[in-house]
Amino acid sequence: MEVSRDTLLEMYRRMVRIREFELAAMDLFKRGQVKGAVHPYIGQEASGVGVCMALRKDDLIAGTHRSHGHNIAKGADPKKMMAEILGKETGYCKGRGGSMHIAAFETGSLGALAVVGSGIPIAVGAALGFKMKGEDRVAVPFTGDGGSNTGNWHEGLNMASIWDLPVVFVLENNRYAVSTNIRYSAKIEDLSIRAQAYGIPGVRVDGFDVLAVYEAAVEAVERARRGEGPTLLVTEAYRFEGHYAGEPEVYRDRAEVQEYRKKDPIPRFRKYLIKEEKASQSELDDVDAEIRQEMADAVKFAQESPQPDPATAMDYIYA
Amino acid sequence: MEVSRDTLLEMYRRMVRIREFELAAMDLFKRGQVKGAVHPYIGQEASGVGVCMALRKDDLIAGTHRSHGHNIAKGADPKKMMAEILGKETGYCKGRGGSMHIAAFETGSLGALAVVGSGIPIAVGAALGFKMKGEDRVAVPFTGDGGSNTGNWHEGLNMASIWDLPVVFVLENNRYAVSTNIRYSAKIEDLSIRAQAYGIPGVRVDGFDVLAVYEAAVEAVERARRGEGPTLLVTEAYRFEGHYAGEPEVYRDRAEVQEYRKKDPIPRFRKYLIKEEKASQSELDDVDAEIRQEMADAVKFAQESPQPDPATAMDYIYA
Amino acid sequence: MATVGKDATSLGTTAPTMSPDLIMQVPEGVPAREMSYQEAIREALREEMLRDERVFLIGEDIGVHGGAFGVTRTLFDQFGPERVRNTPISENTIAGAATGAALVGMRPVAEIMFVDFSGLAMDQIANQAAKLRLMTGGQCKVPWVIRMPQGGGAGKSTAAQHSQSLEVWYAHIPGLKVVHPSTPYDAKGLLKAAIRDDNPVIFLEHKFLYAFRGLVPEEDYVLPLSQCDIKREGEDVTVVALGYMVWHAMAAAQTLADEGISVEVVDVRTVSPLDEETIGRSARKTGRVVLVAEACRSYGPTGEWGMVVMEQAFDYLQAPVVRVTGRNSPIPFADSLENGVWPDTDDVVNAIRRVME
Amino acid sequence: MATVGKDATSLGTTAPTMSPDLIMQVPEGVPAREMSYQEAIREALREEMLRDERVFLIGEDIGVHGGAFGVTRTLFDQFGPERVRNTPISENTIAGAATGAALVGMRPVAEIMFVDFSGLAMDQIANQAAKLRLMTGGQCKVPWVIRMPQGGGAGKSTAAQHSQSLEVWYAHIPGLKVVHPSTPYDAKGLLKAAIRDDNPVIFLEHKFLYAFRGLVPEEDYVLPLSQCDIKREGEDVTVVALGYMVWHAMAAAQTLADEGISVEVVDVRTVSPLDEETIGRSARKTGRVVLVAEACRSYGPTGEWGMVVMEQAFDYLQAPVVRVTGRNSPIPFADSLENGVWPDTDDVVNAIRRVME
Ligand SMILES: Cc1ncc(C[n+]2csc(CCOP(=O)(O)OP(=O)(O)O)c2C)c(N)n1
Ligand SMILES: Cc1ncc(C[n+]2csc(CCOP(=O)(O)OP(=O)(O)O)c2C)c(N)n1
Ligand SMILES: [Mg+2]
Ligand SMILES: [Mg+2]
Repeated sequence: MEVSRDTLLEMYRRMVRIREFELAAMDLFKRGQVKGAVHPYIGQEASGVGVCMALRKDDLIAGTHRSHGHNIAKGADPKKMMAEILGKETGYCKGRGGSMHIAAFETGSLGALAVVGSGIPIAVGAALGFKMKGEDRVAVPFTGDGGSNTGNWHEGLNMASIWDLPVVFVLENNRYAVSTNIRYSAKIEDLSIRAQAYGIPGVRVDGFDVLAVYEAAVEAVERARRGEGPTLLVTEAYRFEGHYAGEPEVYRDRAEVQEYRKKDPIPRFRKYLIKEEKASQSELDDVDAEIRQEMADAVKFAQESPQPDPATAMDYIYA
Repeated sequence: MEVSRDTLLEMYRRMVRIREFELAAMDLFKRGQVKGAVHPYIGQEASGVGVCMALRKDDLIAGTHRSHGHNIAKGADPKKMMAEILGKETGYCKGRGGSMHIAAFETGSLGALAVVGSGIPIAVGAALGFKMKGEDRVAVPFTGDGGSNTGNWHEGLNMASIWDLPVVFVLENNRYAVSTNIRYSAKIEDLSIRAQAYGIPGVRVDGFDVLAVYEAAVEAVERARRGEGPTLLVTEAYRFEGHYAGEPEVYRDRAEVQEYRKKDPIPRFRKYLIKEEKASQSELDDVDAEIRQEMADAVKFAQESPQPDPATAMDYIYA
Repeated sequence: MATVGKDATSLGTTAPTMSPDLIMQVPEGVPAREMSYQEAIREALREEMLRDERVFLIGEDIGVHGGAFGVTRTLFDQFGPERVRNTPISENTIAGAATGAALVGMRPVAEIMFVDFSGLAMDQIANQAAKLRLMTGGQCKVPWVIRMPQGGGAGKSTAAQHSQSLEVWYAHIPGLKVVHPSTPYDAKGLLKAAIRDDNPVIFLEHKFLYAFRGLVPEEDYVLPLSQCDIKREGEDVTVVALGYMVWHAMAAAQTLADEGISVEVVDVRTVSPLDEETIGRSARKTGRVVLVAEACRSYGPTGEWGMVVMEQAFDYLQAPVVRVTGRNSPIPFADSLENGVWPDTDDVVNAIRRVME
Repeated sequence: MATVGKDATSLGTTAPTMSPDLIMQVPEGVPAREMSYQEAIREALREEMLRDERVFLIGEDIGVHGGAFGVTRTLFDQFGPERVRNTPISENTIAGAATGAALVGMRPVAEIMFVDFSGLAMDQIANQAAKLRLMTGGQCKVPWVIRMPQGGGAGKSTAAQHSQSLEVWYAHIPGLKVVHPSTPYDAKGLLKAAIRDDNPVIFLEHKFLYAFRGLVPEEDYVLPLSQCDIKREGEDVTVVALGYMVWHAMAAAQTLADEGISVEVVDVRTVSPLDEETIGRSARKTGRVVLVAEACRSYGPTGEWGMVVMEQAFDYLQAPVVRVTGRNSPIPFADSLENGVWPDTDDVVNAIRRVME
């Protein structure tokens, strides 16, 4: 697949943005400035970015507890995201949502839903809405390996399949649901097989390879847009950090983590861009520096922003 | 597979017993003596009997709203069942359950659960209990085609698969869930494919052929008993009556029903028994007569039994 | 006396024994037709679907079959399979899909076949739809209605998993509105309002009331989702009731009128948010209050209503508030046990006599 | 002052600010050790697993990880993967599997990671487990416990889908028992009783209380699942409270003691079936009642308690019952908004002053 240089650079930019955002968030967490939980997406950047770069702005994603990356991949502004995870009025959700619930409707993210699997039915409904309105938009719910064992997942894939809804179900198999390895919680190794239960295509790609993800996503998205129905896209990934920032990770060996860290999607893509002469080392260094600055600005913006006014406590409960 | 004459005759007897029970229940319903709903199993007798004849008495079944047949197939007493559907103290559930909730623990039926799919997790748990206690018993939840679209179904098959639990999941595909054809509510024609999502065997048999069902069930049950895990057994069936007694059936052609009625499992098996010289016409006629008498007795017993004493209204809420 | 309409429920119906004259809501002179509660609901759906093409129906067997109780009958023929959309058996996904469709600008009206099954959809209703607006800081709204039949009485004897009244599960969750009409007039006006409302609305229909008939205006109207409705004015005692229980309250009021006891009947109608004002005002006026609900007693709706009376009218109370409720029991099948499970007119009469002592 | 134990929750913990001396339950002279609420729960599990081999644990990440809050930590090492059984993410099936295992003679103790997720398991809990005994006419019993952490306070700021108090959902369903302890002593004694009970018991643990410490007897003991517990005797006013709110009630009582107001604190402890007697007796004694619960106000537990006071003690009441509750709002993330969402000691003090006027 021919991918333009602009697109490639934007992929790189978003992957680095996710990485830097997560590092900054974890740092704030360590310093006690973020309350609640932070679930870092580090290591999975190629998955979210590969998928979201295949989407239009008016396509919708539905996220999970681990959706900083999905939001950034879809184009969200790190400033408003950082403000949100610090609980500030300037955040996307005016501080009401926090890290686990970042929604950015302006960039097509309809919310991060922290009950595992709960984004699936909602995305299916959004796709149904698109279809009924005659819009060629696509809905993309993200879930993890753990999420694919939930009842929601089955019902949602089935319902989308019978109506040929424009959904791409992205299953990010990072191998763990908290402490539970997918080899324990599912009897099959290749989760894309599950698509067969719904008579839809199941595709499995290397989730460390942003271009592989992108290509698979483009195909699935085009299929959906053509009205041919949903696809299950499994990205084989890994989370480099604990389930949440500060989580002790007693359930896995450091060696396993080290092994996977060698597959880090960012240096890998960087090497590719340079080798294929899509970008020079220094161009990419510039991107990195720019994004680090962006993140410093975001943190500052977030820290300096006010918390919501307690007088507004009863706002936004009813429309 | 070699099946003893006794077993064959018992199969015939139970199939006829189900048929006669349902006819009697529908008749009572028509005469206004049964309140609530009656969901007849007519046409599916070979499925329930083929499965339950493969079970030991101490194996457990979990039923649905349509479980008169499952209970009788597992050996329940028509008297106590008829009393139950008339809401009498002499019924299996002392009149508290009614048609949709007949449980007969003494014959290994742990209850009919009328929320579609809800028997699955319970059967999975029973199987887990068997395994933990080192018992070689098997749990068999029945569901319909409609039930296989529920979240419960997915979660239950997955959980049973990862622990190699002794469960045989029987999916009775009678093609309709109330008015909804399975061709509408699932994209695949062969529902046994769904087993692949859990890495377990999926078997599909002619649900009008009691011996085919029996053979497949014996194999699945033995596998479960050996500790090798669950099987999905799909019996391709049809319900000859409406969803419930008196239901108008606006969603299907009479011609379709007539076509399927030609496959009636009872005359078919009767013919087989006679042709293979397992039983004579007159022996089978005797069975039929005997069971008709049994049913007349059951109706009389039920009608003459007392309703529960209102003073016992608060019994059986807490143990 | 009321007659059972052709739209009696599919699961059989016991003929209603209440006279429709007990509740007259259409003022003299306003053009009106008599119809059943079920017809009124169907008419509301039809009119809203005609008015607004974003409105569509989604649920199990609501298409050609017309739903378990026949409520959507004829709508499939009129609007087709896209707008009267049958689903697989997937309650949580029906609710979630309604939310998703609402988020992108549709106005879904979902049906869960019995409120009893809504336990399967609880997460999407209570954790997602109810909270999305706040969680997103007002970026979105979730304008759906989920219709669910509840209560005993669809031919009765539907036993433990098909007879419950569960309004409290939803009324306890901020972000949801919960409605339960008692008459054809209210059913139509409240359902139309619910469909036009920008919030997720749980619309509970009473199975036994489906065949109840009453007058419904010919012209378009909506009723507020924020008010209790005084179904009968009175001076001596206030009866606060919900759903089918409103009829028992009205029958009791009529019985006692002959004895010179003047009963005010407050139909809660919108369970949540609760119109505490109206309940308080009536309680202050009469000083005596009876609460009637079909749901199980413990932690049921009467607790909240009683506490509201306490907060609003304590100094005016001349007797302790008395409640008349469903028994704290799963619903048994047998008639002999089921009969005592729910309140009837006599129970309300007796309770009124008690507070009048 | 209490110290935060090593078993602080995995999701971070704010140090408790209440002194454990506020609630002393072990009589002088009885051998006892200080431990946290979480340790007490773990000890109850451990002891019951040792006592009865039918007892086993089932839930998400309860194995080597020790559960989201570390409650089951060390149990996996001691009892192994069969009896401390990790599951896939399948709440309804966890609950249903517990029921199935209980039906064949096991004694499952399931964990749902947060009560918020129990909406997914509602059908198995409320429609199956709670009703099976009645539906089968007593042929079976369902002896399980489902443990669910609830409430705000695990490091706070867990926002709308991880902070709720939902006891009412379950307390409204006959057939279930619902327990919510406030101290290590109660947690251990009630959990052991719940495990030995032959009914399905919803055992709610308060996330913020996990790190609270207190004395627990060395010897085996169980507490009844049928009694409210008077945590402090008093003469002037009764405060009925639940879970973490009991601590605020105790702190308020201590504050007001200096002003000469004698406060009786009734810890509801077993939410259902409710011990109406004890609440009634205390209300009749003091004639003034404050109700305190963390759950949302509307259709929350305080409604039921208030109605019980009405029924049991109306003639003794010298002032309207006042309630102090969680705000009718999904729980917001930001501190500035979350702070006001739940009652604190000041709120209880103010309410007591109000009923004393
Ligand atoms: C229904 C539900 N059960 C449990 C949890 C607690 N929980 C939060 S994240 C998580 C693991 C999710 O695993 P997976 O779907 O693989 O996503 P990942 O965390 O790996 O991104 C669990 C069990 C939850 N949020 N929702
Ligand atoms: C969860 C749930 N949703 C809806 C219903 C209403 N209902 C009762 S039976 C039925 C159809 C079941 O179809 P299937 O599983 O194929 O079983 P069959 O009736 O064909 O035996 C439905 C929708 C229910 N009982 N439970
Ligand atoms: Mg994962
Ligand atoms: Mg079927």
